[in-house]
Amino acid sequence: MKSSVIVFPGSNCDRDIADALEKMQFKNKMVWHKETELPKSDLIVIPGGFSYGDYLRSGAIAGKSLIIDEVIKAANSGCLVLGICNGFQILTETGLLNGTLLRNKNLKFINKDVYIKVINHESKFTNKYKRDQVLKINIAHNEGNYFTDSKHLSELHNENLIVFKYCDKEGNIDDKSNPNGSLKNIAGIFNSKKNILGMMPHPERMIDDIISNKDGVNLFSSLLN
Amino acid sequence: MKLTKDIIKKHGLEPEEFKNIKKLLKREPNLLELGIFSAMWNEHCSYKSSKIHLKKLPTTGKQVIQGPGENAGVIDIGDNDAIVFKIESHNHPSYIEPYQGAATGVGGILRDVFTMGARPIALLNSIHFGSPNHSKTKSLLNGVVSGIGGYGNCIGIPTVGGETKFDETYNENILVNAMAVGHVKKNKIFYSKAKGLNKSVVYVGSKTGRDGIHGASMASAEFDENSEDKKPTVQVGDPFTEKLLMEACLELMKDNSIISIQDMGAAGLTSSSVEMASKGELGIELELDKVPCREENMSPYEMMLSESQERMLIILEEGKELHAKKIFDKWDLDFVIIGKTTNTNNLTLKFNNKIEGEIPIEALATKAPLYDRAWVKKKPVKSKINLKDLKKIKIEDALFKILSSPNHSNKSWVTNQYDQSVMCDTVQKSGSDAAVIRIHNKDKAIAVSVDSSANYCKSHPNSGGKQIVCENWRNLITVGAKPLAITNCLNFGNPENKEIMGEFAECLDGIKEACEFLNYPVVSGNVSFYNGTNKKNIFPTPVIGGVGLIKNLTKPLNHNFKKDKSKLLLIGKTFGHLGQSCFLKENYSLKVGVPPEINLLNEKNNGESLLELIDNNLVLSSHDVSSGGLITAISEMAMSSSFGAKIYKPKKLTNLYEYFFGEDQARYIIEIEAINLPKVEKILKDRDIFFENIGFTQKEYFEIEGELKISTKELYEINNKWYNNY
Amino acid sequence: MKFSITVTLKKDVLDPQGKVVKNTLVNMGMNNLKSIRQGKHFEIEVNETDPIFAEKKVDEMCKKLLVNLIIEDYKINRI
Amino acid sequence: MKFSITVTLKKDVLDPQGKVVKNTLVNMGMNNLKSIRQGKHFEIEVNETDPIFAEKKVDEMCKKLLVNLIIEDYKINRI
Ligand SMILES: Nc1ncnc2c1ncn2[C@@H]1O[C@H](COP(=O)(O)OP(=O)(O)O)[C@@H](O)[C@H]1O
Ligand SMILES: [Mg+2]
Repeated sequence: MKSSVIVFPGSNCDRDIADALEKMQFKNKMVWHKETELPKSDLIVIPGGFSYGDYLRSGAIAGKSLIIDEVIKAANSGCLVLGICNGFQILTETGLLNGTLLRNKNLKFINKDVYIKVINHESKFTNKYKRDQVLKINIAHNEGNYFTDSKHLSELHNENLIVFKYCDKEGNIDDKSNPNGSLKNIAGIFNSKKNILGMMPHPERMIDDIISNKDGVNLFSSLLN
Repeated sequence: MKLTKDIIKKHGLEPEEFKNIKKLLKREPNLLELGIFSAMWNEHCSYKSSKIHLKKLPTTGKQVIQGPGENAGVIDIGDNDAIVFKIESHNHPSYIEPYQGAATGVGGILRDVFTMGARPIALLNSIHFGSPNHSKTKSLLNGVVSGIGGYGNCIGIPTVGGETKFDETYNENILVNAMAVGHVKKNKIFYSKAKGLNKSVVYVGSKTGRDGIHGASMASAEFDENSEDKKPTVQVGDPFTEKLLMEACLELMKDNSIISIQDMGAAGLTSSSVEMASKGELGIELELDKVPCREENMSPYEMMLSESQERMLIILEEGKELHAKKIFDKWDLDFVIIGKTTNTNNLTLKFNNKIEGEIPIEALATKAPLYDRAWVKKKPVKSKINLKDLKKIKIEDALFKILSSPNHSNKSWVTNQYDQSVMCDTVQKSGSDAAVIRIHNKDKAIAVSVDSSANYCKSHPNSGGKQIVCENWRNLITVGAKPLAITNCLNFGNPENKEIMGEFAECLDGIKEACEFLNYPVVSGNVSFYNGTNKKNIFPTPVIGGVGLIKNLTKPLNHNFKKDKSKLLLIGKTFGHLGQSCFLKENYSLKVGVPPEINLLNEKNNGESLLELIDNNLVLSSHDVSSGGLITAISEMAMSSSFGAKIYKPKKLTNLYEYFFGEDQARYIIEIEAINLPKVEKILKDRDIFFENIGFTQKEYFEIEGELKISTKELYEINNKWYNNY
Repeated sequence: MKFSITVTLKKDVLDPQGKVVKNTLVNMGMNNLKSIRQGKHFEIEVNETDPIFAEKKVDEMCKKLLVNLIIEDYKINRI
Repeated sequence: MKFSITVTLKKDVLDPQGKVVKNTLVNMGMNNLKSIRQGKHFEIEVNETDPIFAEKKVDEMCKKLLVNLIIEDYKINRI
């Protein structure tokens, strides 16, 4: 499977995700933000980081970069797109995903391992996970507090577009297990065609037992499936 | 313009020093030249009060590739891999504007590391605040922590360790020390020494603004009521630009375009150009009208003294200009040839084709003043503390007091604000004795830790100096790393005060002795004097940052209990030393007595023996015993795991308080499988190590026979509430 | 030609920052504080002569970049 | 009584954000953009009847919390 990782000047998880993709046997290419063409790819990843310093609003400036037009075109023609952390923020700024990511409720940057529950386990991105499986996964962000209007929220629910929700170790989804104030504990969502996934947690950080655990592996192997 | 006494004084120069300047120049300097002298001759850049003492430190060893004198130190970790690291203070700016002060501190130390060709792989920090009850402490803590995080998180380097302490001695003068660690191939290290005539001197990075003018002199002056006025000199950091600068420099470093490279830190363009020229024994000529400026009408004086962040000076090989410019264009950074190297041995400053200043390089560098300041030895303090004279307290209550104190509380409120995992090589995050970072794509790792103990150093500077080196050494050993070398940040008060200078000299003697004995050389560092206000100086606070090597990274070792029913051994002798202990401080508000003595022989032997046990895979978890003594150390091992422990009462008749809270040095607690006990005992006996079998792990409860029983969950809660309620 | 733009969070969007600022101010003894809302402010200078056209341009900048219309409202003033 | 406060960076202070936003707008085709400066905006309502006293209170809030006087300037307007 061919993948492309978009690199903005302030991306800082680009190497991490590229390593993960290669380890999982993707044929990966890095694509600089000033490019105007995308290599042929089955998967486009927008990595975490601070794209353009995250001034103004996180992801806002990246949403206007040259390469983003190509990403939008590819996404609209069905290419798989994965936005992680800052990548999720950028996807909402481009309109490929609805809603937005506000500042964390405690107004602080949060880095820690949290638990998320796989809500939709039947997609291209998640078919290797079990229904309601609880994953332990790292988050690292200042703006991960997902917000959207009530119309879109019911669409998310009705069409099974919520992919992950924050929960506790036992899988309980409540305020206590919500690290950043995210609406309905949402940690990751699809667009309506389910070819675009935006998520705040970092699966690329969870593929190696020495560093953490392997709870992120199945996201990549689902894609290869 | 006539240079009045007042102007000279405002530049922080003594009348004697000004005379000297005139002698070196053989004339009066003009204002621009005076500014340059003031920047180069102040304490921060010239090390005039500390140099003769720093010379004593051991700086060499088989593992050392580059000792002090470059932007950062470099050590060899085998297989053509080298580690570049340094620590630096940003105390005064952080007190004035905590967010920006701390952020630019991180930015500055990162530049020191990537200037040498290394990709930064870890950040650490040592931060000291005043009493939690002091009106400024809370906002300073908030600002500093978010500033450190703001910069490191954005640029994408994990912040993996540090220390956060509170003491009223820092009420008016906090400490913010930042350490950066980078990885480089041994044959791709870059240095600042200029070479060759007529080579292009290139300015890259951000534009120059009026920020931080006289920042270096500020860092060398005491605070007083008017320090608020010094505010305009505070710099604002831009981590995004730093990220661009880092990537662009590392990209240019892939081939051999660079002759020499130097970041613009304190005293900006002045110190970077002078340092490069001085090391290369060359002259340098700058055309200041070419300097990229952010503001209109900036004068040569302002350009030379500006401390705008995220800038570098590079001397390029001939013909590489276009190639280099392309790279900086790609990263949207300024790239301007602003001068060239010359054979005049002068710093020559031109503006609109007119020479505005000309100073012999050596007058600024090697001829800068050097002082052997007067100092006095610390008077020995009475050391006997009689527990009988103190109010009786239950062991349990004393322990809770310690675990819930600001200095011993769990630091996740701090560390959760730092991205510790980015780059995917963080094997051990904050929360253990040392952080462990894997070398990318390899099966080896480095361990890093920063430590200080100001109370020890205050009461007995020599033992204190030794003690921190040893504690730092131990912290690396407990995660299974062989300690290789250190960097140090020496935070002291006013060196013109004899007692303070004495603290400095004696601390340094202690550090030297320990480093020599442990073959633990100093490869880089920083001195920060004048930490104090109105003659009230901070406690001497040398901070040690150590780096060790884990050759075969199999599974990470930390201090969390791993299993039920493992044996617990205490390595090292317990005498029950309570002087300057955390027990007395937290329970009785007493800072009395002398710190525990250091026996370097035991220190080395115990540490190396533990490493042997670890290398033989005999250790499940290990922890050094430091502040708070044995009982605190065991609690820490329990709280971070899901197991507790049952500890026997000491066999010999000893005072329980001394036994459990004493801070005797060179001690470790290890957890081992019961079946391995004979093997472990044999190794320890063969090496003549004193050890005790102190108990075993068990489910759920931390227990001392007949004295105390508490669930580890409850301990955890006690340990975790302070920050959240502050 | 100069314009000032004020960008504020929409009413139904949670404003954690505003809440914290308010609590802090009340704790500092500002008992009479009734409400506080925080937003962004831009000062923009454009090289145009036609004020209507200029304002249109500024409005475009808001819509395209400066404002997130999902959560924010904005107001433009010529100054 | 309502006040609006505008907080802007002091003139000589580096504005990394403004730099990036300006470049982006220009790249998006806003060629006539001359300058853009970003700041904060607060709307404060206080329960006071005396406007002079109220403004004094608001000024105090600015000095004590809302504004970082080291790098920012501010202006208060009654609205
Ligand atoms: N400012 C900080 N930044 C990062 N990590 C920190 C900071 N303060 C404390 N820590 C981490 O918290 C843990 C406990 O610190 P400390 O009690 O000083 O450890 P030790 O006594 O082993 O040196 C360590 O892992 C340390 O790295
Ligand atoms: Mg320790």
